[in-house]
Amino acid sequence: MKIYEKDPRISRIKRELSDRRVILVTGAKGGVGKTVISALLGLALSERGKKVLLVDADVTDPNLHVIIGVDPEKVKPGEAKGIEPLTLTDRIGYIGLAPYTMNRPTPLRGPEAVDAVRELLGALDYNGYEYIIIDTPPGLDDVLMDLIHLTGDHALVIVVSTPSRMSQDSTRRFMALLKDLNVENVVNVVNDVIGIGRSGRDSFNVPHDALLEEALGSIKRLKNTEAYNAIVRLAEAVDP
Amino acid sequence: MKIYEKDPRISRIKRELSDRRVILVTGAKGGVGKTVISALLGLALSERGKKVLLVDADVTDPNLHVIIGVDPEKVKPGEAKGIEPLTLTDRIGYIGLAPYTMNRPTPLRGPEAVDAVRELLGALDYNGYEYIIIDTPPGLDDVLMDLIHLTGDHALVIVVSTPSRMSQDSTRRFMALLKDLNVENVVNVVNDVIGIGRSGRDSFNVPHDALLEEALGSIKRLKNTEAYNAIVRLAEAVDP
Amino acid sequence: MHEWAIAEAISREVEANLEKARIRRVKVILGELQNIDLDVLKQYLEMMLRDVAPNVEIDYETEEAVFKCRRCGYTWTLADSSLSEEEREAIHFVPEAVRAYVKCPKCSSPDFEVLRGRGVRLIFEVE
Amino acid sequence: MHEWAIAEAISREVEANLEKARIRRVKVILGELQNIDLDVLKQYLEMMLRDVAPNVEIDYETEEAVFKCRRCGYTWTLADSSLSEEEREAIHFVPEAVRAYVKCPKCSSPDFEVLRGRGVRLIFEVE
Ligand SMILES: Nc1ncnc2c1ncn2[C@@H]1O[C@H](COP(=O)(O)OP(=O)(O)O)[C@@H](O)[C@H]1O
Ligand SMILES: Nc1ncnc2c1ncn2[C@@H]1O[C@H](COP(=O)(O)OP(=O)(O)O)[C@@H](O)[C@H]1O
Ligand SMILES: [Mg+2]
Ligand SMILES: [Mg+2]
Ligand SMILES: [Mg+2]
Ligand SMILES: [Mg+2]
Ligand code: NI
Ligand code: NI
Ligand SMILES: [Zn+2]
Ligand SMILES: [Zn+2]
Repeated sequence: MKIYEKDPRISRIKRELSDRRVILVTGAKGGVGKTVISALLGLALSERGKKVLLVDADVTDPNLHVIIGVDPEKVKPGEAKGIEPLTLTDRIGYIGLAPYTMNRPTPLRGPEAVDAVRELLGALDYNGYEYIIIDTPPGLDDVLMDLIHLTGDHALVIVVSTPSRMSQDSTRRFMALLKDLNVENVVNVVNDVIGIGRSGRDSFNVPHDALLEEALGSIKRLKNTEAYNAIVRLAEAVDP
Repeated sequence: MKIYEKDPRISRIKRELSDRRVILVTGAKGGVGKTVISALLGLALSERGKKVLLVDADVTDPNLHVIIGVDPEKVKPGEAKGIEPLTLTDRIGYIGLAPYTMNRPTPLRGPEAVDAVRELLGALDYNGYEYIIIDTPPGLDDVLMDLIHLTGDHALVIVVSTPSRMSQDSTRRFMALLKDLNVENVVNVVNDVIGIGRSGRDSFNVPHDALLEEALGSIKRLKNTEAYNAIVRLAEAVDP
Repeated sequence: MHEWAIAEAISREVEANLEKARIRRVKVILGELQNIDLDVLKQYLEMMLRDVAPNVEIDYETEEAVFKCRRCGYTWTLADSSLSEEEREAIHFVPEAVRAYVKCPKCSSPDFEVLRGRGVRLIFEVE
Repeated sequence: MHEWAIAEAISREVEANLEKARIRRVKVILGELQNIDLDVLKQYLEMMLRDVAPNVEIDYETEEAVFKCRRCGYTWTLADSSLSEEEREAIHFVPEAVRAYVKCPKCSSPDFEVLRGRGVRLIFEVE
């Protein structure tokens, strides 16, 4: 007789996610625009008629909701056959930790952050979503490693960077890591957050957009930005 | 009879750090300029005649060395009465994980990152350093929490943000957390990485500096930037 | 209540393990923070496992939540913390949300361990 | 070698615990990754503890390094990994650097646990 413990969330997460297109939006550094790009890519894919779920996996500093105009202190998450994503439009859903913490500070150590993300993905009602876009924490951390173990064999991994030397140095290491982890489906996005003016060769480029800040919080205004236009081209490549 | 395990690094770290001025450079988000500000503040304090040690505690994505022009693949760390910091000038030392990993990708789970930082601080030769400036990983994580537990009762905690709503929303939660942790010695720095043009009221402001990128890697050039000039004023407040 | 998804997750995990070993018994441990309706869960799970794993015995056990402060070392329970209905509801979705509402009663730190009683754990007994 | 700082750290920890309890024995466990020169450490530590803790017995024990892959579950040892002098040297400073040089022999993942043999651990036996 043998006794061992198992996490009941893994099998369900793997099964549900292997049936859908999963996009991990990652980056070696913070502040490179991972969250902005997650949101804009979700909008662009929904405009192409796809049903998209935005997952905020940056559980210790969730802010995807700021971009899409969700006030986590006001929404009340539902549940029926599972945790129900908030529906922004009939083709965009959102799920994250912020609605459950009422946007209060929530320090989580690495293994605890992994637990929180597994809980969201493990108990979710995936009903009808074709694209699952997961916005990840900055850099290499427990949550990112866990998400790669769970989905890295089929997910598209978007690696966001800026043209700065600081970011490019980090990105070189990050790309080498993805290779060690046998992640093959990788797209580089160079996003000029700082306004350096350089762009990358083998990558999608997103220009510096001085009007983005004013558009945050409104899906309508976001769709009129230059940054969105650049991401529309990324969406075309992702969803041909 | 009772048996228990103890980490031999804690007592030494606490004792050595309580004798010196410790500055934790933190931020709720990545990409807000924590690392740039750590380096520039170190330069500014050394110009005031102080002996300063720069500690890169962002162990999964170390890049402080990029700013100060250290090539981690070329330096050979020394040891005698402890791990010897690299000396950049006779008043600036540097220590981090990058020289020991030869700048290769090094994924560390949260508790392992804590171990790496405790090892650096626990076995260090602190000889003569008056200021210990610790550059931390983005946001809330295991390393930051551990550093706050180790030094939060006496360290100066610099909280870096940008004027963006994304950053200010995160910073509000972060400040509330520091309060819960009884950290009292806090300074806010609003750094306009993106070029939004707004500045904060009760904070030090660092303007957007289009020439900073070109100055990275050279201490001499860094000292000619506008960003450095702003940090010189911060150094005056920190070291009156 | 989202017991259906939790039951499905457990059933999928039992199924996945059945492919590898002969399972005699599965102990389902339900942490207090997740506040699962045991009767509802039982009903769904029995229904789901009836065909998949008819010979596996399922036991249920509840586990009290116990916290330990990482700052000062103090240990306390959920019963020592007064939470509103709304807060309990939020925590039952994602137990980690507890750190937004509960703080160490001694030193106010939200950096604490959940020693026991978080969420669902499965203990397999195989031949 | 930085045995001096490590000895000082151990001695400070023994001192701090002496204030709280009567320590009978301290077991110093030396992980293989840290590659400490036992004789040098002993010499420093005995010197430091002579006045501070004359009645505390110190035992030394070395611990082999064992790794377990978080991706595929494979388990292996440091002896299975071929490292250059320079790499061993880097790891002896900060054992976590091992992830820059060692990868899972089965699946190449650098995301693995160090099950045993990391660095210095102290086991106190008090009355
Ligand atoms: N192309 C861009 N032009 C101007 N500002 C941008 C651009 N992309 C992102 N930003 C801004 O940069 C900051 C960081 O973006 P964010 O998505 O939060 O990054 P991350 O998720 O990688 O930390 C935000 O204030 C955001 O509004
Ligand atoms: N005041 C500024 N003006 C222009 N660029 C800046 C400024 N401060 C920082 N940067 C740039 O912003 C990026 C992020 O800075 P960094 O120090 O790496 O942030 P963090 O350490 O918080 O992740 C880097 O490319 C850096 O060169
Ligand atoms: Mg983000
Ligand atoms: Mg991190
Ligand atoms: Mg940094
Ligand atoms: Mg983090
Ligand atoms: Ni429920
Ligand atoms: Ni040594
Ligand atoms: Zn406490
Ligand atoms: Zn492996």
